Amino acid sequence: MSLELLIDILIATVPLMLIFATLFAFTTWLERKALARIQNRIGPNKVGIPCTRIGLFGLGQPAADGIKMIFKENIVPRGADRLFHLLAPILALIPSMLVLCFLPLDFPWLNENSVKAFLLDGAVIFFFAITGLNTLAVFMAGWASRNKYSLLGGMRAVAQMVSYEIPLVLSAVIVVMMVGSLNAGEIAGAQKGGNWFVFSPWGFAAFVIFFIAALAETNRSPFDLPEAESEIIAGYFTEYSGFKFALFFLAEYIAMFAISGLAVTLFLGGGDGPGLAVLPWLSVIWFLAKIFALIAVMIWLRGTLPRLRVDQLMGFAWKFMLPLSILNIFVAGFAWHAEQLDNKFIMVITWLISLAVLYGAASGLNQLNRGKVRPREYKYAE
Amino acid sequence: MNEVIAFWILSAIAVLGALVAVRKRNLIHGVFALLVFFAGLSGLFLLLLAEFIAAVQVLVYIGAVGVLLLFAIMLTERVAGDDGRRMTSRGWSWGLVVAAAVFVLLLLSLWPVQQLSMPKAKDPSEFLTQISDPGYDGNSERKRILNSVRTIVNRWSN
Amino acid sequence: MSELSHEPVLQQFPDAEWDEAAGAVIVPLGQARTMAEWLLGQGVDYCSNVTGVDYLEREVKEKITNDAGEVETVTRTEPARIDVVYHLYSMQNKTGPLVLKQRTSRDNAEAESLTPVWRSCDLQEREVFDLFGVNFKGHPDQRRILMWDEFEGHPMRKDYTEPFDYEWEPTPHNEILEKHQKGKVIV
Amino acid sequence: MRILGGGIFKGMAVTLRNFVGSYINKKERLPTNDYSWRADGALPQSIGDYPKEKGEQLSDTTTVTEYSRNFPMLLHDGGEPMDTVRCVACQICERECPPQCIYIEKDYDENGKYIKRPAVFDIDVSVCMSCQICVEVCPFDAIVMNSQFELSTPDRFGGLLVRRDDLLKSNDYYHKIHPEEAAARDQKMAVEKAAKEAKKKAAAEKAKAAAEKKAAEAAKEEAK
Amino acid sequence: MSTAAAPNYELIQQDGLETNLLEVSMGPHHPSTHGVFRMDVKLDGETVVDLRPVFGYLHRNHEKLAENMSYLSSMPFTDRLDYFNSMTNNWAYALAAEKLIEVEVPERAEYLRVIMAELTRLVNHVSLVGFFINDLGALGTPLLYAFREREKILDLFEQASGARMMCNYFRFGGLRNDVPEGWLERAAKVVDHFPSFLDEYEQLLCENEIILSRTQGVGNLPRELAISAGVTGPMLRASGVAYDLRKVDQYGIYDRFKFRVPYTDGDTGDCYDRFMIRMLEMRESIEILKQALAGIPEGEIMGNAPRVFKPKPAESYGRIEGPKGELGFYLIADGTPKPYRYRVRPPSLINLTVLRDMCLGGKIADAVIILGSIDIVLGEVDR
Repeated sequence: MSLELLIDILIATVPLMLIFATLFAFTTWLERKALARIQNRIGPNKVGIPCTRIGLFGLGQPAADGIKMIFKENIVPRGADRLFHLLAPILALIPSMLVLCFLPLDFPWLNENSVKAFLLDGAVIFFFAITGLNTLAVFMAGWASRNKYSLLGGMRAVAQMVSYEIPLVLSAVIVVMMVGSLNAGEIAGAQKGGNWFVFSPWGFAAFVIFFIAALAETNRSPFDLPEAESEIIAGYFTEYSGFKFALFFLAEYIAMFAISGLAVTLFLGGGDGPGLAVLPWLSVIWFLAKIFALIAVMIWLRGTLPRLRVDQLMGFAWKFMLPLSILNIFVAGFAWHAEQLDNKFIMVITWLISLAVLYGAASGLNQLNRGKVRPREYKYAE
Repeated sequence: MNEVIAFWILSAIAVLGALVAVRKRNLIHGVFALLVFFAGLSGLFLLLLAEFIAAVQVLVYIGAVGVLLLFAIMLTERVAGDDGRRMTSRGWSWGLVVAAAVFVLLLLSLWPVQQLSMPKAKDPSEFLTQISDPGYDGNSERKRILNSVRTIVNRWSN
Repeated sequence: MSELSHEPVLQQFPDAEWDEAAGAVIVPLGQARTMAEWLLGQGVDYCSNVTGVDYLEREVKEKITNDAGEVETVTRTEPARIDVVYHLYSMQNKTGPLVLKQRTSRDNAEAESLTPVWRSCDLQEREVFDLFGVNFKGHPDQRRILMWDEFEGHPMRKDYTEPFDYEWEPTPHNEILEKHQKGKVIV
Repeated sequence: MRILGGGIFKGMAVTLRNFVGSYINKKERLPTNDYSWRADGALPQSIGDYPKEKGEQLSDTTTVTEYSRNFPMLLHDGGEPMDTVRCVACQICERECPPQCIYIEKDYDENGKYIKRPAVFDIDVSVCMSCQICVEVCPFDAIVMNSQFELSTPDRFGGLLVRRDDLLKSNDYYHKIHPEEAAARDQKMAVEKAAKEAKKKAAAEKAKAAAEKKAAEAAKEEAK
Repeated sequence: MSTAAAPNYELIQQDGLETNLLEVSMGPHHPSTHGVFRMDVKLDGETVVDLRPVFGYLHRNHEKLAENMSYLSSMPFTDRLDYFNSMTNNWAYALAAEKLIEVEVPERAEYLRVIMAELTRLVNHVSLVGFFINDLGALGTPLLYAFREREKILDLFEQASGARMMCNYFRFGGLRNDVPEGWLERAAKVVDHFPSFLDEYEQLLCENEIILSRTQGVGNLPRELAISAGVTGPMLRASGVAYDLRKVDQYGIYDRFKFRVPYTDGDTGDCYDRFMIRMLEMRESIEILKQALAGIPEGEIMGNAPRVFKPKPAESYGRIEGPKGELGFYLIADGTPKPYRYRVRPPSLINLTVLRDMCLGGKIADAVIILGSIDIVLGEVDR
C-alpha cells in the first residue's frame, strides 16, 4: 500500500521537477538571447553540438554553463559560517521547488487521486507560507558569507521581501474573495471559458500589483536591489561560486516560474485556452505558455529599467502598493455585490466607477509620492 | 504505520531544533534552529490533518516571527561577529524550576489528548482522498483540534 | 578672453614682485592667504591649477651692463627653491589668467595653503605635498594623495632617485636579460 | 495628462523596437556585425569567424582595417632583406621612442667599419604602445606600422621580443596592408629622391663647373 | 565664503541612539567605481555618513615621465590620461606647446581639430550617459546603445589616425596626417545619423520615472561650491554657471561656429541636471560638427613646425574645454628639447573635490551614481 503511495508521489513530483529544471535551462538561454537582442547584440550563438561547428543558436550554452558551474572550485571565505554557507542555497531551492506542487497543472499522466494530493484546500496560503522561506535563505547566505556587501544584500532582501509580501497577498485575496476558495484548482476552474480575472478593472489592478510585487519577491529588475551589481557587487551571493551559486541561480528561476504560475492561476485563467475541448492536455501547454509570457515581460523589463533605491523601494511598497491593494479589496467587494444583482447595466456602471476609482487612486498616490520629480527645462547661453 | 514514522521523525526534528536553539551560543544559529523547530511543529500539524494551522504555522512563525527575530538580532547585535557572551543568566536555577513546572503541567494535560487519538485511517491514500473529497468537512477536523486545545487549556486553568 | 591684469595686485601688495619672463606674480612671504582673500573679493573666484616647480641650485650666466657701460657676462648662483604656482581665473568676469607663485626653500619647504579660499586647491595642494614635499600651513587634510602613506621621498623633485626595487621595464637586453636568465627579474 | 508610468512604457517601446530591429534591420541595429555601412563594405578579413579551429593559422596579412596600426616593422625594397633594408641604424627612433621599446646595434664589417644597417634591431612588443612616433621621426622611411594583431604568446622574451629578421617586411607587403599610405610614402620618397638627385646633379655640375674652372685656370696658369 | 570652508573630515555625530557604523571599502575592485578608485564609506544602515576618496592606484607619474623625454614623445602618453578622449588630450597639450614655439596652425588642421574634438565629446558624453544609467542599475542596455554609436565614431578615428582610442593624432602646428579620401563624407553620414539616435536615447531615458526619481534631488552641488571647488565642464554648467571655454577662450577656431551652451538656473544642480546637460551638449556638438564639416577647406595639414625642437625659456598654460571639464597643460621650457616642468590639470581629479560634499547624507546607491555623474577616468585622476 505504501509503495503505491510512493509511486504516486514520484509520478506527481519527478516529472514536475524535470520539466521545470529543463525549462530553467531553456529560460536562461532565452533570457540571455532576448536581452542580447534588446541590447543589439547577438547573444550566445557558438555552443551547440560538441565537436562540431553547429551552433544551434547557442542552445548548448546552458549545458555548458551547467558543466562549468559543477566543476568550478567551491570557495568559502575564511571566517564564513561554513554550515550556513552550505545550507543557504539548499534552503533557497527547496521552498521554490516545493511550491511548484501547488500549481494546478493537469498533467495527462496523473490519475484523479494523485494529482489532487497537492491541491490542498489552502494551496494559496501554503504557497505564500512557503515562498516566505526564501527570505530566510537569503538572509542566511548574506550573513554566513561574512562579507559586508553580502550582509547589506541580505538585509535589503529581507526588508524587501517582507514588505512586498503584503501587497502580493492582498492582491491574491481579491481572487480568493471572488471565488470563495483557497484551492488553486477551484480558482483556475472558476475562470474557465475566457472568464479570466484579469479582464476586470479590480482584477487587472490586482494583477498589476501582484506582478510588480512578484518582481520584487523574486528580486528581478527593477527591484533587484539585493543583488545590485553597481552598488553591492552581487549582494548576498557575492561569496558564492560554482555549484552553490548555480543552486541559487536555479532557485531564483524556479521561484520565478512558481510565482508566475501563481499569477497565471489567480488571474490568467490557469490552463484555460482555446482547443481544450478537443485536446484536454493542451491545458498544460497553455499554462506553461502563459508562464513564459510573464517571464518574457520580466526579461523585457530587465532590459529596460534601472533599479530603484532602497528607500524608494520601501516607499513604493508601503505608500503606493499597500493603499492601492487595500482599496482594491473594497472595490472588488462592491463589484462582487454588484455581480450578485445580475444586472448588465449595474455591471457596466460598476466597471466604470471602479476603473475611475482605481486609476484616480493610483495617480493620486503617484503624485503624492513623487513630489516634484518631473522632467525639466534648460537654458542656453549663446 | 507511515504516520507513526513521520511523527517520530518530525518530533525528533522539532525536539532537536528546540534543544539546539537553547544551547547555541551564536544567536543567529539559535534563531535558525528555532525555525527548524517551528518547521517540525508545522509538519506535526500537517500530520494531524490540520493543514490550515500548518500553513499558518509556517507563515506566522517561520515567515514573520523568525524574520522578526532575525531583524531584532540584526539591529541590536554585531551580526558580523559572534562574541562569546555568557549564554546562561545567573538565575538559571529559577529558570529550571519554572521549566520543570511547565513540563509537569504539560505532562498532566497530555492524557486527554491521547484519548482523542489520531484519525483511524486504515489506508494512507485514504488520507489524501479524504482531503480532496468534496464532501470532506475540513471544519470537523478543525473542531477536533480546537477541542483538544480547549481541553488542554481548560485542564490547565482548572 | 581678456587678460587679468596684475597691476592692481602689485599696487595693493607693494612687496609682491612681477616676474616678467614667467608672467607671474611672486607672492611676498607670509602674505599668500591675505592676497588670495583680497583677490577673491576682487572677483577672482576660480583657481584652476595648482602645482609645484622644483629648481635645483644652478649657475646662471647673465649678460649685464656694468657701470662702465660694457656688456659683461656674469655667473651667479641661483639658490635652490620650489615654486608653488597658482593659475587664477575669474568666472564671473570671464578673465584670466593671473599666475601666483609662492616661493619656498627646498630643504624646509613650506607654503601657505589657499584651500580655505578656493576649495579647488584641496586635492591639488595635497598632490604638491605628496610629490614635492611642500608643507602647506592651514591645509585641513594634508595627506599623501597619489603615493601610499608609507612612501618615502617626493618623486617629482628633480633630485629624486628611484628606489632599488623600482619596476622598470625597458627592452630586455644586457643586464636585464642576464638577470632574467638568472631568474631574478620576473616579467 | 501624463499616463501613469508613461516614461517606462516609452522606454519599453524603445527596447522593443531595438529587439525587433535587431532581427529586421541588422545594418542599423547590429552594426558591429554588419560591415556593409563601412566605406569598403567588406567584413574585415579574418574577423568573420574569429576563434579559429585548432591548427588553423591566421595568415600573415591579417589586418582589421587598412588604417589600423599595431606595431612597427622594418621595410626593405625586395630581394634579400638585409641587402635592401632601408634602415641605417641611426638610432633616432631608439632615442625618441616614448616607452623605450627599441634596441638597436649598428652593424660593422670585419674591418670594424660601419656599414649602414642594423646588426640588432629588437622591438619589445609588450612594451611598445603603438604610438607611431618612430615612424614619424625616421628620416629614411625605414620603419612603418604593421597591422598584424595575432601576437599573443606565452613566451615573454622569445615571443614578445621581436627580432630584426621578423621585423623585416618587404615594401610589397606594406602596399598590401596599407595601400593608400604606402603609395603616399613611395611618392614622397620619389619626390625626395628626385630632389636629392637634382641636388646631387646640381652639386656635381657645380663641382664639374668648378673643376672646369679650375682646369681652365690651371690651363691659364700653364699658359702663363 | 562659507562654502569655501575647509571640509570637515570629522565623523558626523548623530544625536539620539548610538549605532555602530558599518565601514565599507568600496573599491579598488568594485564594479562601479570606474576603475581602480576606492571610496572608504562609513554607513549608518544604508546612509553614507562619511566618505573618503582614495586614489593613486594607477599613478605612474606621467609628469615626471614627460619631463624626461622630448616634447613630441610625451604626446602619445597624453592619450592615456583620459583614455576615452585622446583627441582632446592631444589638443590641450598641443595648444600649450604651440604657445611656447609660436607656430601657426593651418586652416584645414584647425577645422579637423574641431571635428575630432567634437566627435570625442559625442563619444564621451554618450558613453558616460550609458555608464551612468548602468550605475543606476540598468542592465547595460543604454550603455550598449551608446557603444553601438560610439563604434561608428571610433571607426572614423581609426580611419583618420590608425587607432581607435589611443589616437595620438595631433601635432604641434597641425595634425599628423590628413584624413583619408572620403572620410569627411563618412563623418557627415555618422553625424547626420546621430540626432535620430539621440531622439531614441532620450525617449528611452529622459522621462523614465525610475531615472527621474533616482537622480533628481540627489547629489546637489550648489553654484558657489562648484565655482570655489574649481569644478568645470558639464558639471559646472549643471550647477548654473554658463562657463564654457569654447566660448570664453575661443581657442582654435571656435569663434567661427554658432552654438549654444546649455546650463541650468542653478537651483538644483543634481545628478539629473548633470545627465541632461550632457544630453543637450551632444546636440550642440552636432551643430558644430555640421558647420565644421560643411566649411572645411582644402589645404595643408601641418604648419612648419619641426618634430623635435628646443623652445626658448618660457612658461605657458594651455587649456581647453575637454568633455570632462577644463583640461590644462602647464609647460615650462628651459631651452632644452625636454620640458623643464610639465603639468596636467586633470578635470577628473579636481571635480572629485566635491564628491564627499555631495554624497554625505545620501544612500550608498546615491554615492555610486554621484560618482558616475562626476564622470571620472582614473587614468586622468591618478596620472
